[in-house]
Amino acid sequence: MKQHLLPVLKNIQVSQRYWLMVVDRTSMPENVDPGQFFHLRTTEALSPFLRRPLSVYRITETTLEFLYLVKGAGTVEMTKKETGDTLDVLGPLGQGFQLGSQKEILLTARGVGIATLAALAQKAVENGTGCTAILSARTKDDLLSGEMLEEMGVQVYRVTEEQGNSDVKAVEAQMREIIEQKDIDSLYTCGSRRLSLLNQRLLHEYGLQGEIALEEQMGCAMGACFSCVSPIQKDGKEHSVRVCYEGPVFPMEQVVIS
Amino acid sequence: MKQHLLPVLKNIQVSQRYWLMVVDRTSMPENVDPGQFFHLRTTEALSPFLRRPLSVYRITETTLEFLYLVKGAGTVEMTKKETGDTLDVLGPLGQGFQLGSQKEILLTARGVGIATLAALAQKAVENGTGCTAILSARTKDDLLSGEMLEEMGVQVYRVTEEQGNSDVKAVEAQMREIIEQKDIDSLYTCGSRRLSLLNQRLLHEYGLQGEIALEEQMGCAMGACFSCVSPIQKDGKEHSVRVCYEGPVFPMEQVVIS
Amino acid sequence: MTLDLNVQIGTLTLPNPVMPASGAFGPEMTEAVDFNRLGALVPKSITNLPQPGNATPRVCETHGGMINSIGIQSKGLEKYLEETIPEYAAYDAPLIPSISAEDIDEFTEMTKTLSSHPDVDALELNISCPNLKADGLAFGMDKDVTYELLSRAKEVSRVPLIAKLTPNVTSIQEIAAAAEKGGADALTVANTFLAMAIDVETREPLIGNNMGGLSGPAVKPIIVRMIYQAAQAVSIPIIGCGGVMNGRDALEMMLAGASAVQVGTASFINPTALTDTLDDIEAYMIRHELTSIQDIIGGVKMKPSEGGVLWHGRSG
Amino acid sequence: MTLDLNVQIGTLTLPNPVMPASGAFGPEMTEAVDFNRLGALVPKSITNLPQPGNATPRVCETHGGMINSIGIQSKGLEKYLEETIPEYAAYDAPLIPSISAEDIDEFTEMTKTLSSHPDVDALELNISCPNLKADGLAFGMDKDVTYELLSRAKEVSRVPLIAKLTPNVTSIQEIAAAAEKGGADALTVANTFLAMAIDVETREPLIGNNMGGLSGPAVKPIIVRMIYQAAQAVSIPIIGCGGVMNGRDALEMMLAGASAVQVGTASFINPTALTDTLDDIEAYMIRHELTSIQDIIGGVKMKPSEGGVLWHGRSG
Ligand SMILES: Cc1cc2nc3c(=O)[nH]c(=O)nc-3n(C[C@H](O)[C@H](O)[C@H](O)COP(=O)(O)OP(=O)(O)OC[C@H]3O[C@@H](n4cnc5c(N)ncnc54)[C@H](O)[C@@H]3O)c2cc1C
Ligand SMILES: Cc1cc2nc3c(=O)[nH]c(=O)nc-3n(C[C@H](O)[C@H](O)[C@H](O)COP(=O)(O)OP(=O)(O)OC[C@H]3O[C@@H](n4cnc5c(N)ncnc54)[C@H](O)[C@@H]3O)c2cc1C
Ligand SMILES: Cc1cc2nc3c(=O)[nH]c(=O)nc-3n(C[C@H](O)[C@H](O)[C@H](O)COP(=O)(O)O)c2cc1C
Ligand SMILES: Cc1cc2nc3c(=O)[nH]c(=O)nc-3n(C[C@H](O)[C@H](O)[C@H](O)COP(=O)(O)O)c2cc1C
Ligand code: FES
Ligand code: FES
Repeated sequence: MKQHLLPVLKNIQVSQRYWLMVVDRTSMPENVDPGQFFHLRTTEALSPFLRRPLSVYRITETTLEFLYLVKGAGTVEMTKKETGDTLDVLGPLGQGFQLGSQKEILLTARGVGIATLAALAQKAVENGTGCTAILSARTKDDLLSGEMLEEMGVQVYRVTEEQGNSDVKAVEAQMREIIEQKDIDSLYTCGSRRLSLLNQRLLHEYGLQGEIALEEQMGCAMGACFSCVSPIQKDGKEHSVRVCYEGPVFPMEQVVIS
Repeated sequence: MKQHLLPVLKNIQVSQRYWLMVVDRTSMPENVDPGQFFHLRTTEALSPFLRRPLSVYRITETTLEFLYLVKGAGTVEMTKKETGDTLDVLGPLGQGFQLGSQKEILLTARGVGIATLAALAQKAVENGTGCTAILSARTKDDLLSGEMLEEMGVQVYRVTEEQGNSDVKAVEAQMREIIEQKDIDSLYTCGSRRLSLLNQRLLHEYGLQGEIALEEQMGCAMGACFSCVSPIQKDGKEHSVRVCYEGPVFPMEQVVIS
Repeated sequence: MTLDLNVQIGTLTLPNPVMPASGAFGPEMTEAVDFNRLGALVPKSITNLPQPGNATPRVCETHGGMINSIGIQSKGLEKYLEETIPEYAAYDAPLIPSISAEDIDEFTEMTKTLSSHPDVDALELNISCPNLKADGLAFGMDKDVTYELLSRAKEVSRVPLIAKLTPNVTSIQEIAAAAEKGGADALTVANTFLAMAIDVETREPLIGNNMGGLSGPAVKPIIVRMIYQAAQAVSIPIIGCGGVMNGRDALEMMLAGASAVQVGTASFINPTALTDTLDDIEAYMIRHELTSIQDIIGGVKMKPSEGGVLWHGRSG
Repeated sequence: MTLDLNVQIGTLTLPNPVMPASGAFGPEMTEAVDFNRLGALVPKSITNLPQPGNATPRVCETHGGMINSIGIQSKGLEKYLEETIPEYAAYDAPLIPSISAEDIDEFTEMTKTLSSHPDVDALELNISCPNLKADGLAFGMDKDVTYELLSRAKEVSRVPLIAKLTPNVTSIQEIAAAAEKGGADALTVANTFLAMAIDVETREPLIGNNMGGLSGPAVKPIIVRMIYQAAQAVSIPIIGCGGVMNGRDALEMMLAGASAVQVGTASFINPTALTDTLDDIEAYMIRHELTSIQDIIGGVKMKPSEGGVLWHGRSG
């Protein structure tokens, strides 16, 4: 949970709405786990005022990559960074994914949720874990970054509103087929309430393990301010946890989706 | 009093503390007079919040030049502008210098006051009016821009604290010599309370004409808010005038220096 | 699609909901902005007798705002009637002079004089200025004084009266209700927040008068809250004021309950802020397929909060 | 040059004037900032019984600030005594728990319990929270309630008491004086400004609880004014709070009359804001050849204003 000033190596538009930023992390001693995130200062001026939380999309020994959707003032500021500029990040933050002895995992990512799951896929492939991903988005254009997963060796299925195959029913059929055919043991999802509910349902039905990466509006991202709380079901009781500190990744069965 | 978005052609550091910005004004229909100023938005973010008033330093048919002292947040932001960026200016604003049938004029500028008087010198030279300038500053380095005046044909005297020849007494002796030798008919000054008082004294003593360019903290710079008022002695009474609207240039004998 | 932008202030119909804030607007600005497109013209507050205003510096900037202490520099009511009113009367927009006075009698007198001028369409009473008979406390800080001031002025006024409240109060609802009861036809919420800034190098206040009023986007969230609260407390229209920089800010205030907005400081940054704000509102209405400005006013969808109350007081 | 940074709060001596603001600080931040260098540790306000806090979203950003409505999520006094106090007691800095209660009896009870804990050095009473017995109005909005609350708590307290005032009042001087009279050993000026922000696309408030408290640099000029006013009204030390982002802001508040400052929101932007602020203050003292923090406190050079008064009330 330290602040780092990291040199920007690359900051490019990768599709209509998505950008990719690569920073040099050689000065940063901490390990970074898939599912962890950074709290980024998007501008030196205090406008926008707060930092922005972004998952790490890709981790190498010397670099970190962020895949981000250009949404509002903060991410617009981010697009202005150029090679040689400095990115002020706080992190790595939070608890990442638990990847243990799984053999075959299935990721379901909606939209920019892929940014969070990609790092997990990367690690799974490194561990020799089989990895399949269903990527859902508004348009094909939003799924361009799926190619990176394919290059890694992940089997990628794409569904979009454009094509009309992204509704929950269609995804459910696809998930069932993959779970059964590949003998999936773990599910991971991020980015959609509806896909999270679907994942939870299939998790129970098939008796699988799994995790969900949550998002909440954040203040400090250090566990101090209790802005980012979410309810968790555990030991028969509802607990309030901080997405930035106890999360953002939680056991799938514990997450209470409202 | 219109807003213009002008392309930055050049923005360079000209001495330790001074910068020069050149903008393309071909899209701007208005005439610009020496002594007029522009109200500049230094950043797109609202931090710093207010615009900044800057005199026009040099006027050509296609360009405007600003010479500015890097002082606080606003002028620091200005140094970040690069060729190809846009400068948001409101102007030209206020009343400039009255240059009529004068034959020999003497300018006394303190510090960045040279920025305001340089445009006047330029016009005087164009009109065939003889022009002499005493430039006063902390260090020689701050007077580098005096060379432009010399190139135009202005006779330039330099005094600095560094050299120990910038106190009012020394400048007074120098002014008297120039006024007498060159048969000066008008005095112009900007940038120093003490030099303004000296100029006023010599104006009365020698029965000369003259003008002073004032500076005041500004809000609107359009004459609407009455932030920038200054007292003026006229017809035996004190009036309150707006530096941005009735000024920034005022008849030397009218200015009340506190 | 034709848009109905009309706003009613008592018997006066404004052609649209965007007008300048008093003191941040002057006839000189006609070069920068088209006065004929404004919902109303609100000149700088006028005092009965001429007064010189405060010491300079009169403005300084702060984070996201500015402090001003002009001190109602004024040439007095006589010159105002002779020069200022005719100058503004040349434009299409309704004219709403703003009055600043030193006691209730003076407010009443000035209301009488100004409201009977044929070119005056409504009056704004700047009750945020200090009451010289009450130790300099602003009229609008006390509900009883507010009530009395409005009733007295109402008795003699021939035009709608707008009370411009001060935000420097514990309960804006209470003052709003008192103004309405007194007879105000509308409320402006609000004037500036009393504020101070100090240069740590010289140790001197950055304002000649030591303190002044804070305006600009920094204060907008407090003003939006006050608009909402005032709108719950009264049934007369509210004019939102404080930090409007663009149409989004204006719409936010209107959703909170404002029928119109005033734009002040924004014009210093963006000289066409007034008409840009109006353009933004029109574009929003078209995008959202709204035909009348009434479809926006008070349209905030409050969330049911704990125990069903709209706002559960605990914040931190 | 050795710098004397000590600040006295009743019988307690703080090693330096920089401490966190309650609610914007937690034990988790020890990785980011050196707790042993702080003037004091001020944990999140604690309530007597556990409470869940408000609906999300609990924060949103505004121009130069943020609105929060956490709703004092709390695990209750029992767990606080067991877990929180020991956790903070491990650091050198004095520990100042912040108490939030629903009525005066509860404040008194909690003061009694907490002040007798050996690791508690002073208490901050968050009287900006709503008084459930007074229709949700904050205790600190009423001078009589403030006086009574402080006197009751003072009777039972074994440690210095700091009253944290709300800025949502007409006269901070009046409340400050009431708190002093009641027995407060110091005042924190102030908590957050009640505020609201609305998403104009969805028409919903950006905060789950509809309204919340505004903090950050946007509000600093109002807080500096209140510090100055409160300092004129009382002789107990004042702790400035609201918008401190760096040493310059802290110094501005100290020149206005604060003996110490709290840093809240700034830590969200710059995790080392607390110690950076202290470093800035030290560098300033060295540059200005000041050996004691006392050379700064209240050192503003007010300008004589018209008629010799310090502040001539007219602003606009
Ligand atoms: C743990 C975590 C990891 C994330 N990882 C990624 C990622 O890898 N790539 C990516 O594109 N996005 C990610 N997001 C969402 C991302 O934080 C928001 O899209 C971003 O903050 C939007 O900022 P903005 O200024 O562009 O938009 P605005 O809408 O202008 O932001 C306004 C405010 O809302 C907050 N906000 C907006 N959307 C979200 C959101 N979905 N979650 C939390 N706060 C939000 C912003 O942080 C800001 O405070 C992540 C969010 C969280 C909590
Ligand atoms: C009519 C006019 C013409 C000017 N021409 C020039 C010029 O050609 N070159 C040049 O370098 N400077 C000029 N100045 C001064 C220039 O405006 C200030 O130096 C500049 O605004 C400082 O901004 P800052 O953010 O760097 O400094 P800061 O000190 O951070 O500014 C803080 C605030 O004070 C105001 N301010 C600071 N100094 C002055 C000043 N001397 N006069 C008025 N307001 C001030 C700023 O505008 C801003 O609002 C002129 C001023 C006026 C009024
Ligand atoms: C997220 C958050 C939570 C807060 N919680 C509390 C609290 O529990 N008790 C309290 O007295 N003040 C609380 N505050 C107010 C701060 O202590 C402080 O008064 C306010 O934020 C102004 O200071 P700042 O601008 O430095 O943040 C909270 C502020 C924030 C931003
Ligand atoms: C320079 C200046 C002068 C002002 N003068 C007056 C005034 O004479 N009468 C008045 O009622 N309000 C006056 N105000 C307050 C504004 O009308 C308005 O209430 C305030 O600035 C908040 O709006 P804004 O944030 O849009 O500027 C003045 C404000 C400024 C900035
Ligand atoms: S964002 Fe502050 S606790 Fe999570
Ligand atoms: S700056 Fe507004 S009148 Fe001159």
